[in-house]
Amino acid sequence: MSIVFYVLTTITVMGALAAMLLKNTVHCALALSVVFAGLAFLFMSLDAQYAGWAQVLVYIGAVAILVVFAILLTKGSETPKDGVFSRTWFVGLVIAAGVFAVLGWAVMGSMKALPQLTAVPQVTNLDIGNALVGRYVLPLEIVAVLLTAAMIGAVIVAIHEKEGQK
Amino acid sequence: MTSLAYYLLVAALLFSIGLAGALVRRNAILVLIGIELMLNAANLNLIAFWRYGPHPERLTGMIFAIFSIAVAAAEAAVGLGLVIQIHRHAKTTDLDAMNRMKG
Amino acid sequence: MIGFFDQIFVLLQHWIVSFLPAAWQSAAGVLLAVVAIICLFPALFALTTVFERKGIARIQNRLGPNRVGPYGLLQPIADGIKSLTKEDIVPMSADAAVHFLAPVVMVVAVFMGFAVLPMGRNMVLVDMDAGLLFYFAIGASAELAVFMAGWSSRNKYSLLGAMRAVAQMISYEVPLLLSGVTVVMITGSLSLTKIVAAQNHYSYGLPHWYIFTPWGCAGFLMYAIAATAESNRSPFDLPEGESELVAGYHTEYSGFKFALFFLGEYLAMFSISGLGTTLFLGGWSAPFSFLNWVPSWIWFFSKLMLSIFVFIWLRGTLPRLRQDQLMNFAWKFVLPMCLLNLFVAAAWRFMGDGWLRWVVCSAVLIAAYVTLGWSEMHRGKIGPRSYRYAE
Amino acid sequence: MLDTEMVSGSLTHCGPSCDYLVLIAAVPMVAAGVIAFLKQPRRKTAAALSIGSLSFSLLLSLIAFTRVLVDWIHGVATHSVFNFTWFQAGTAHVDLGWVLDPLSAVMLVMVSFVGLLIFIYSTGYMKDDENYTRFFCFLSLFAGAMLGVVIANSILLLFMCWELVGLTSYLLIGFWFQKPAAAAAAKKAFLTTRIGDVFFLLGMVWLFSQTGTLLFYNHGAGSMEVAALAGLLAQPAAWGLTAAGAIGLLIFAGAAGKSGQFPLHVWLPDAMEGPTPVSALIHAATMVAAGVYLIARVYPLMAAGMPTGGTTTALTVVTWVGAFTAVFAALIAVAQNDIKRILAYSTVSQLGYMMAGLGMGGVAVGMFHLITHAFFKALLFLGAGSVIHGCHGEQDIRKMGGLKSDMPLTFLTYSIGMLALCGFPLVFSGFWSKDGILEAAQHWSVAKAPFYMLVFGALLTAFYMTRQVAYVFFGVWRGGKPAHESPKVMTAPLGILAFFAMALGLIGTPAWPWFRSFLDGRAAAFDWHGFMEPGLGTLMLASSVIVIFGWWLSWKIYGDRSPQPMEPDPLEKAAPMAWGWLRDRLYVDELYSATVIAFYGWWARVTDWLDRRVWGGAVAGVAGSFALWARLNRFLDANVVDGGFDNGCAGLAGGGGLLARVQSGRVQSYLRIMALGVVALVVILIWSSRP
Repeated sequence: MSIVFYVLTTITVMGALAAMLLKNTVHCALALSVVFAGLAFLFMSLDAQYAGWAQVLVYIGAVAILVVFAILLTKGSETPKDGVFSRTWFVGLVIAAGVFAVLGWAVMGSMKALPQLTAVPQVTNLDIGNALVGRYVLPLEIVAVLLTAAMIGAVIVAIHEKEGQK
Repeated sequence: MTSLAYYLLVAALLFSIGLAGALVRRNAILVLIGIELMLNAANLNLIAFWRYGPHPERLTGMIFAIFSIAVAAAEAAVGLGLVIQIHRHAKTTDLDAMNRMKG
Repeated sequence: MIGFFDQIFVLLQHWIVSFLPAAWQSAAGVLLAVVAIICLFPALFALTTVFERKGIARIQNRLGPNRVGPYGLLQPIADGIKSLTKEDIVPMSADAAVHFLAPVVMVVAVFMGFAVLPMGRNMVLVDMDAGLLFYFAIGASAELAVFMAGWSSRNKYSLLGAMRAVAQMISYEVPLLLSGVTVVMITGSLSLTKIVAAQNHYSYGLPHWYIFTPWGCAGFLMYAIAATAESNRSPFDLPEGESELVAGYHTEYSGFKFALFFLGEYLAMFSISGLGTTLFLGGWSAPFSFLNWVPSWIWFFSKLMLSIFVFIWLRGTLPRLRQDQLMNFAWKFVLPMCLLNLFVAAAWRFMGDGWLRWVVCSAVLIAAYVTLGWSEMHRGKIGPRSYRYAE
Repeated sequence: MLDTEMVSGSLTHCGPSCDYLVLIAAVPMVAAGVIAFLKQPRRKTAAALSIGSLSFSLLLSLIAFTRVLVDWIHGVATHSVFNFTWFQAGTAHVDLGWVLDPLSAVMLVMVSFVGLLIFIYSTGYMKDDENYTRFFCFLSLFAGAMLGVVIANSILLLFMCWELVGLTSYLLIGFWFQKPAAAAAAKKAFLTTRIGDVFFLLGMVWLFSQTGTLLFYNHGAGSMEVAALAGLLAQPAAWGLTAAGAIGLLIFAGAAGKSGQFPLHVWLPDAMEGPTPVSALIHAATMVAAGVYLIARVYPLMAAGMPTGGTTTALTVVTWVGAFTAVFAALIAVAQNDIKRILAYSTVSQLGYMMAGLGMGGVAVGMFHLITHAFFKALLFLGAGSVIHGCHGEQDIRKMGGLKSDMPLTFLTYSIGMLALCGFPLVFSGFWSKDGILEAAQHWSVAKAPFYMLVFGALLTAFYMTRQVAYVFFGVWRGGKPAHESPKVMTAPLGILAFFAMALGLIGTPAWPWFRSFLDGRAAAFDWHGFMEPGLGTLMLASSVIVIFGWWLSWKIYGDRSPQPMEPDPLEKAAPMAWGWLRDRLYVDELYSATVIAFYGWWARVTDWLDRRVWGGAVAGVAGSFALWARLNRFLDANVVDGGFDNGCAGLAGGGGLLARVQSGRVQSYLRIMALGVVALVVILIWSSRP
C-alpha cells in the first residue's frame, strides 16, 4: 500500500464529507474543489496524467467556479434558517449506507477475482490524441455537439432573466 | 502497490457519500454537488479498471473517463442554470419547497 | 566553452546533487531546482516593481522612486520590509479560514506554473509530456483563489471585484487556450520542450519562430491580449481599479497577505509571458543563427524582460476598459479570431511549403481582422455602456 | 241416337271474319256507361238509349245468325274466330278473342231478343219508380255482360263477363236497397255465386297452366281442341279423374253456383226481392242460362275421352246433380205461397233438367231445353209481374184469386206459359225439349234412376203450376183493392213470348231435328221416321199421361174453390209435417246457417282467438322480450358496465393516487427510490450469479 494512496484517499474522503456536511455552502463548494484535486492526483497515481490534469482543468477550473457562481446567485451563501438537512435525512442516510454496503460487499466478494497490478502502461499523449481522433472520433464529435447544446441551453435558461428585469 | 479493490472501495465510499449528500441536503446546489461527487467516483472506477485492466494500451477506460468529465461539466452547467432559474422564479433553492411537479 | 555557460546551471545542479547518496539524488536535484526558482523569481519581482514604477513615471513625465538607494533601486527592499512589518488586519466578519487560504492557494498555483517552462536548453524543472495542459490546469485554479479572496472578506466591493476578476479571467482563458492549441496543432505535441525544439532552427539566418508565420503572428497577438487580461494588467485591470473598487478583491488584505497577492500577481505575469515566449518567440532559441553562442537561458530571460516591458508600457498608455466592453471584446473579437486562427493553422499545415500558403493565410487573417474589427468599431460595440447593473 | 262426334274437328275459318261480334257486347255496355252519367229525371233518354242499344245488338246478332245459317245451309259449320293478345308480360301473353259458331249464334239471338222484350216490359213496370235511369243503366250493363259471356272465345274474357254478370245481378237484386231483405238477398246471391266462381277460377287457372292457352279455339292450339285435350287426358288427377274431367267438374261447380244447382241454389228464391223484370231477365232467361251455356262451351273438355255410348265421370256427376236438383226444387215449389218463389223453384228445377240433359244427351239436348225454357219462363215471370202490378204489389197467391176475369190477357198468356212449362203434349215447346231430355235419360247407359227422377219431377211441375194458376186466376178475389189489367206496353211482350213459347217446339221435334243438326253443323232432313225411333213413341205417350195426371190431381185438390186467405193448404191438412218441411225449403238454409255459417262463425272466432291470443300473444311476447331485454340491458349497463367501469376508474384513480404520492415532486425522494432500485438490482445480480 503506498503512502501516497492513503494520503490522497484520506484527503479526498475528508473533502467529500466536508462538502456534504458543512453548513456554509461556499465552504462546501471549496471542499468540493479539494475533492476534485484529490481525485486528480488519484488519477495520476493510476498513471493517467492526461485524465488527471483534464480533471483539474475542467472541474477545478470551470465546475467549481460555476458552483460558486450558482451559490452566490441564489443567495445560498447565507446559512439557511431552518436546518441544513431535509426532514427525512435519516432515510437518505440509511439508503446511502445500504448502497455502500452492497457495493462494498460486491467488491470484497470479488476481491480475489479482480486483476492484480500490471506493468505501468506506456501511454503518451500522442497515443491518447490518436485514439481520440482515430477510434473514438464519433464519441468526440457527439460530445462536441453535446457541449455546444449544453452551453446554448444554459444560456437560454439563464437569459430569460435579462428581458424580464429591464 | 495498492490493488484494484482498494480503489474500488474508495470509489464506492465517495459514491455513497455523494449519494448521502444528495439525499440528505436541503439545498439544490448541494444536491448537484453530491451528484458531481458520484460522477467523479464513477470516473475513478473507470480509470482504476483501465489501469488494472488487461489492455491498458487500448485506452478505453481513460478516454471514457475523459468524455465523462466533459459531459459532467455540461451537466453541471445546465443543472446550475436550472437551479438559478428556479431560484429566480421561486425565490428558494430549498428542495422540499420545490414540489410543484407533484403528481 | 559556450556549452559550459549554456549549461552552467545544469552542471551546478548535478555537482551539488552528486554529494548526496544516489537514492536521494533525483529528489534532491528537483528540490534544488525548486529552491532556485523560488529564489530567482521573487528577486525578479522585486526588480520589476521598481522597474515598473520608474517606467510608468517616465511615461507620465515624472521621476519615479529615487529616494531609496541609487536611482531608487533599493525601493523593493523597503517595500518588502514595509509589508512584513505592517499589521495584518483580518476583518471580523471575514471567513477566517478561507481568508487565510486565498493568498496561499494563489501563490502556490502560480509557482507550480513555472515547473513546466523550459528556461534554457534542458533547463526545465519537469519535462512533462502534457506540459501545456498542466500549465493551463494550474492557471485555471488561480481563479478559484481570486474568488476565495473576494468572497471571504465579506465586503461588497471585494466581492464585486472578485466576481469581475473571475468573469474576466474565465472569458479570456478560452482564447488563451485556443491560441496555445494552434501551436500544439503545428508542433504535434503538448510538451513545451518539443515546441521550443520545433522553433529552434533557422533558414537564411532567420529563426523559425512561430511569430513569423501569419497564424503565429495572429496567435501571438491574441495570446498577448488574453495574457494581459488573465493577469489583470493594464487595459484590463478593472478588478483592482483603484479609482472605483478601492483595491478589488484584495482590499481587506493587509500586511504580508497583501504582499503575497502582489507577488502572486507579478509571478502570474512572469509565467504567462514565459509561456508566451516558449510558444511563439522560440523560448530559449537565439534570434539569429550567428548568435547561437550566447547561452540559451539568457535569450529566455531577455525575451521575458521584453514582455514585462511591454506590459508596463501598456499599463502606462492604454485607458482602462469598461466591464461590458471587456466582455464583448473577448467573446466577439478575440474568441472568433482564435477559432479562425485554428482553421488557418490547419490550412497552413496541410498546404505544404511555398509562397501560396503565406498569401492565403495572411489574406484570410487580414480580411477577418478587418471585418471583425470594422463591425466592432462601426456598431459602436465599444460605444456607450449597454450593460445592466449587477443585482 | 246420340251423335257425339265433335263438330270442332274441322275448324274452318271460312265465312266472314267476326270482328264485328264485339260490337254486340260493347254497344249495351257503352249505353250503360252513358246512362250512368245521366241525371235521374232523364228517364226517357235512359230508356231509349238502353232499348236502342239492345235492339242494335239484336240486329247484329240476327245478321251473325243468318250468316251462320247460310253457311250451315251450304253444309259448312262456321267456326270463325278472332283472337288477339290483350297484353304481354315477358314471355307469357294473355289472349282474348270471340267466336261465332252455331251455339253462340243461337244464344246471341235468344239473349238479345228476350232481353229486348223484357226492357220494353220494364219501361211500363218501373214507370213510377224514381230510380228509373239507374235501373236501365244496370239492365244495359247486364245485357252487355251477358252477350260478352256468349261471344267469349277466351276463358278469361268469359270469366270477366261472368263476374260482371254476377255484379249486375247483385246490383239489380239489391235495386230497392232501402228494403233490408233486398240488400240481404243481393249479398246472399253475390256470395253464393262467388263460391261457385272460385271453383270456376281454379278450373280456369288449372286449364291455362295445363294447356298453356286461354283460348277455346285457336286454329288447333285452343284448349278445347284435340291437341290440348289429348294432353289433358294424359294427366291423371285425383280420385281417378283425368285432368280434363277434374277441370270440367271445377268449371261445373262455377256453373252450379250461377245456375242455382243443388248445393248453391239457396240464393235464387231469395233473389225474387228484385223487381220482376229483373227476375225475369236474370233468373229466368239469361243469367241462369249462362251456367248451362258455360258447360255447353266446355262440353268437349268434359266429354274428353268418352267412349262411344259411354260417358265420362264428369258428365255423370253433372247428370246426377241436375236430376237431383230437378226433383228437389220441384218438391219445394209445391209448398210455396209466394207467386215469384214458386216460379223461382220451378226455374231451379228446369235448370236441373237442362244440366241432366247436357250430362246425358249432349250439348244439343241441353241447349234446346234452355232456349225453350228461356221463352216460356220469361213469359211466366212477366205474367207474374203484371199480376203483381195489377194487385198493387201483392205477391202472396193466397191473397189473390179469380183474376181470370179481371186480367184476361195476362191469364191467357200466363196459362200458355204454364202449359209450355209443364210440357203439354205436341203443341207446346216445353214438351219437345223435356221429351228430348227424357229420351236421353232413358238411353243413359249408367243408370235408370235419373230417368225416373226426371219423370217424377215432370209430374210435380205440372202439379205445382196448376196449383199456382188455380190459386191466382180461379176462385174468388181474396185481396184488398181489386186488380186491374196491365197496360199495353206490358201485355204486348207477353203475347210475343206466348207465340214463341208455342212455336219454338217445332224446331226440335224428332221428325225434324233442325236444332240439333244446326248445332252439330249437319244437314237437317224432314222425315216422319224420326218418330219411329224405338221406345220414342212409348216415351212420348208416358210423359203426356204423367202431365195430364199431374193436372188432374192438382185441379182436384185446388180446383175452382177459393180457400180463405190464410186458410192452410189442403195438402198441409193432409200431411202437415211434410208440408211444413217443404214450406221451409227443406231447411237447406237452416242447414247452411247451422253448418257453413256456424262453421264460418266458429272459424272466425277461432281465427280471432288465434289472432288475438296466439299471434297477439306472440307479438306481445316479442314486445315483452324486447322490454325484458331492454330492462336487462339497462340493468347490465347500470351495474356491470357503468358499475364495472366506474369502479374500475375509481380503483385506477385510487391506484393513481397511491402512485401520485410517490410522485411527490421532491427530487430527493426520487433519488432515494432510484438508489433503492440500484441496491435491489445489485443484490439480485450478485445473488443470482453466485456459484
